[in-house]
Amino acid sequence: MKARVTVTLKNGVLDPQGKAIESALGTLGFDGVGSVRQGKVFDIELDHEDRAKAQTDLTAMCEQLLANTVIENYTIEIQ
Amino acid sequence: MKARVTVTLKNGVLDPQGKAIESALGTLGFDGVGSVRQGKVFDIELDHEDRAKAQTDLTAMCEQLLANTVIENYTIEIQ
Amino acid sequence: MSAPNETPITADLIQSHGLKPDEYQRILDLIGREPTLTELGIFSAMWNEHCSYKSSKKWLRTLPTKGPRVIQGPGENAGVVDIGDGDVVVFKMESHNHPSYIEPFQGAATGVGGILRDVFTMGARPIAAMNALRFGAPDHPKTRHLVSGVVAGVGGYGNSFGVPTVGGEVEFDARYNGNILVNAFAAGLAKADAIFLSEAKGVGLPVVYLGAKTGRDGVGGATMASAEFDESIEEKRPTVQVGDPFTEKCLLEACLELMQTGAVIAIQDMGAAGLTCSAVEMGAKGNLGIELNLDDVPVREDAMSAYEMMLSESQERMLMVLRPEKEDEASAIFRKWGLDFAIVGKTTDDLRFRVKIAGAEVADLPIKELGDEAPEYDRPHEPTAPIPALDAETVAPPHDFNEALLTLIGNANGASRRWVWEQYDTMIQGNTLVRPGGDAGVVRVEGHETKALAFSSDVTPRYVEANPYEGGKQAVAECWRNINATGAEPLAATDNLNFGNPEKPEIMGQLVGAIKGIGEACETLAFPIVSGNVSLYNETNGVAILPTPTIAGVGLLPDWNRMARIDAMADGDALFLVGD
Amino acid sequence: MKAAVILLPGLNRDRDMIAALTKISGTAPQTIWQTETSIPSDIDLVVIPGGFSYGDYLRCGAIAARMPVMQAVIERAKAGTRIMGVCNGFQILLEMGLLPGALMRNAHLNFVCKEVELEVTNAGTAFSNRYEKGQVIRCPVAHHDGNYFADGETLARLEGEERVVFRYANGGNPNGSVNDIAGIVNEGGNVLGMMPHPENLIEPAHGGDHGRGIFESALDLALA
Ligand SMILES: Nc1ncnc2c1ncn2[C@@H]1O[C@H](COP(=O)(O)OP(=O)(O)O)[C@@H](O)[C@H]1O
Repeated sequence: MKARVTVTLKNGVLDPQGKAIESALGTLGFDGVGSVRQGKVFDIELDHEDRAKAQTDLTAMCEQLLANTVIENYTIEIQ
Repeated sequence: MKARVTVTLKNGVLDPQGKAIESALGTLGFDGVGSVRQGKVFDIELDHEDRAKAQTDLTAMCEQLLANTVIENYTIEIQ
Repeated sequence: MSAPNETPITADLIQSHGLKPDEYQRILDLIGREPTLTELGIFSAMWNEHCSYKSSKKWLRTLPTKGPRVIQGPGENAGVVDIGDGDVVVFKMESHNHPSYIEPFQGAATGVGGILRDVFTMGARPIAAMNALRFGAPDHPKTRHLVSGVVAGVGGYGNSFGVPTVGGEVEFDARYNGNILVNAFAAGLAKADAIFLSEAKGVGLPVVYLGAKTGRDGVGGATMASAEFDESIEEKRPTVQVGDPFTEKCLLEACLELMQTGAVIAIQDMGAAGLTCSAVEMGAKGNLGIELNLDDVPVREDAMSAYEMMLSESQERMLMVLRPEKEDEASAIFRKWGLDFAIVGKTTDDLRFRVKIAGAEVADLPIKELGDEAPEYDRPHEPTAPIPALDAETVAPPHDFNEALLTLIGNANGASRRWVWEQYDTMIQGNTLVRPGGDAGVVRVEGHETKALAFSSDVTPRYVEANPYEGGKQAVAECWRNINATGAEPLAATDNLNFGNPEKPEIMGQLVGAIKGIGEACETLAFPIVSGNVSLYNETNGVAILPTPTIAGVGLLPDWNRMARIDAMADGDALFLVGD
Repeated sequence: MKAAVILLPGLNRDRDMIAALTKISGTAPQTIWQTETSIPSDIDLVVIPGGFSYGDYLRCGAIAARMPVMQAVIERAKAGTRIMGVCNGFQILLEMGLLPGALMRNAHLNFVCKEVELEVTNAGTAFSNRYEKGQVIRCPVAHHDGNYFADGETLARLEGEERVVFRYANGGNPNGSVNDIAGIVNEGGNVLGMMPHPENLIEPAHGGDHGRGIFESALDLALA
């Protein structure tokens, strides 16, 4: 079974990388770009087909490791 | 208009981060994790509502800046 | 390329492996039959310019490589020089030019990784690094991207690994527009009686694989490094090698720990065409055969063929011959550092290089010939036509000296390089006495009250182009002076010879001229060359780079308290000009 | 006082830290590998040095913070033992939750290695009592992710409780840290996290010894 975890910065948390990309896009001549925020995705392969277990496990993985919940949110999609 | 660009490593390209996360998950006692690959997401706000222009612009942004097309693939979702 | 081993060997296949028809004939003569695909791959890896030095060997042999302090000259992973009190300095410089042009961050990063491995493979802990970089014109559309990628890659790897970068060069010239140069230097400290070499000893001993898993990275890369670029290169990209400095740091600590246990008989890092070159070298040097069983190689991709495994350039890997009775001790160390390892073969007494996979033998070649009987060329070379000296009288003096001075120091090649070296960790290990920005970087020798080592890297390519012989001499002299200016005694040097296509007599002439000049200067200054690297075919659409023989040297300061430094000047000091 | 240094794969200023503690206190600190589950009871100062533990993969310090030895560090922190994290060590302490906030990528996105000036904004802590309040000291920095961030409320508390110990001085903020923050302590004052590297400025070979005071304070060394 495959899953994708997406981790993004909470609103209000400074994102230096997003900001830098924003201004680089401006330099490259792209207009109309309002704001850019950068996050992470994790494509995780699980070697079982139990969706309920996957949901519980992935939530625990996010809470314990994949996201820093002080500054980040996460979403889980199981395919 | 909002868009999300997801950038992932091409198949076969070594992902040291994914590998380290994989073994950390093992250390934390999660079993059944086959493999982890890490990628990036960019949440981009565009200050217009022209979907066609957005698609063209975002593709160009990916090719020129957001993705390193030598080792990365990208996908674009416009909301 | 997942072709079966029985794939018929066609002229096209031979050519795509960078082998010339006469070279292929030599293979047929050597083994008396048509090679298998895996064997063809092995030959192409061993016999390409990058590994065999077939165009430069004849001339490299003329360089002075010996001296009272030289413990190991060229031929090993790095040179070794005595610095007294039982200590030695181990150093080398190597290029990663082509990969850095294709993927600047990873290309530069893996270049740094490769040279660090060369140094710690010999049992030395790396203590200093330098990087000599050459880019195209500042306003060329690719330059900005290449500069930022390369500098970030050099820093990204070295900073994480934990070695201070103490010097280097950055130069811009339109002649590097299509071929940038990334030359990385590393030096390490070891004890004279604890140097490790690649020569295997003993029959029937385990050949151990250690480090990262093998993927399809850079399959064909060694062949690419010896080919000219053209526009189609953008499509021909092989899978790029990605550096993993974290694994390299673990590999360093594991190797040094392992060496202390007495388990290591021979060790060789896997560089270009990793498994092939490392195994052949260990066997050929030790007059032993090697048998590899690829089923035991740790892999990270499915269905890898023998061909792919033998040519993979995956980084952060080592091959060694270990004492069997120390196996448990060794595996405890590898586990502690989280590294993959496996016994992948054994030494034999039949002087054959055998490769097996899934029960079948896919290669069976004479190991000595593979290593030692690579083609060697005496390529035609044409001396560079002399350029008359510019008559100073014909140059009008500047109308405004202040403005002229500003133009000089504001020029891309004259400006401060602080923006580069502030992205490198220059202080880690706590021994850096002089950071970049002076004549030479200086690092004190840990465990010794007053001793320090000075490092500098130099060459002025336009001098070399104007007159290869004089330019070669000048590069050595400048390096020697920079080291000497700190108060250090210059001990020995390493060279990285970056040139265009040696099949052109005028390019070969530059190479020959520069080597002669370097040789003469090194001889006169008693500054032997103890290691080095050659990078040829740096051409795009027939235009070669400026001839760039980078010289990096090491000097010894007996007492760093008496070192001269560039930033010690004070108001009112008198300035002297010495020399003519 | 007895010091211990925590060791993890990928750390690379561990040797610098061990050398500094040895030179300043006259005795080599004990070293504790990541898989240990307890810290000897006679240890009074636990130091987590700098580097790239686990390659800084995922987030700086994230994987290290979850290794077994860190549970023991948390227990000792609660019991009042002095804990000091430098650079990657600071990042690890944040990931462990022993200090508030986060260290983000430097504002200019590049790794930065240079000497900066630090203002000692609180000279009353266990780690800064050899300095005067307001004193400006030199100190090297070398990091890619040293851009301190905390939400408004947390910042207000840190400032209100005078828990900012070191601040980048004279406009020399090298990474974009909010309020120029370079180092902070926890509520109890026994846990310090700082980005700069005092261990690289302790002797003439380093070009000065402004970093010594931090170790002399933390080790309660008798004043010379
Ligand atoms: N890529 C680099 N990495 C580290 N230091 C560098 C680099 N490029 C230049 N430097 C440093 O900047 C200083 C000036 O460089 P350069 O102009 O080549 O020196 P010089 O001509 O005096 O030998 C030297 O100290 C050199 O080591």
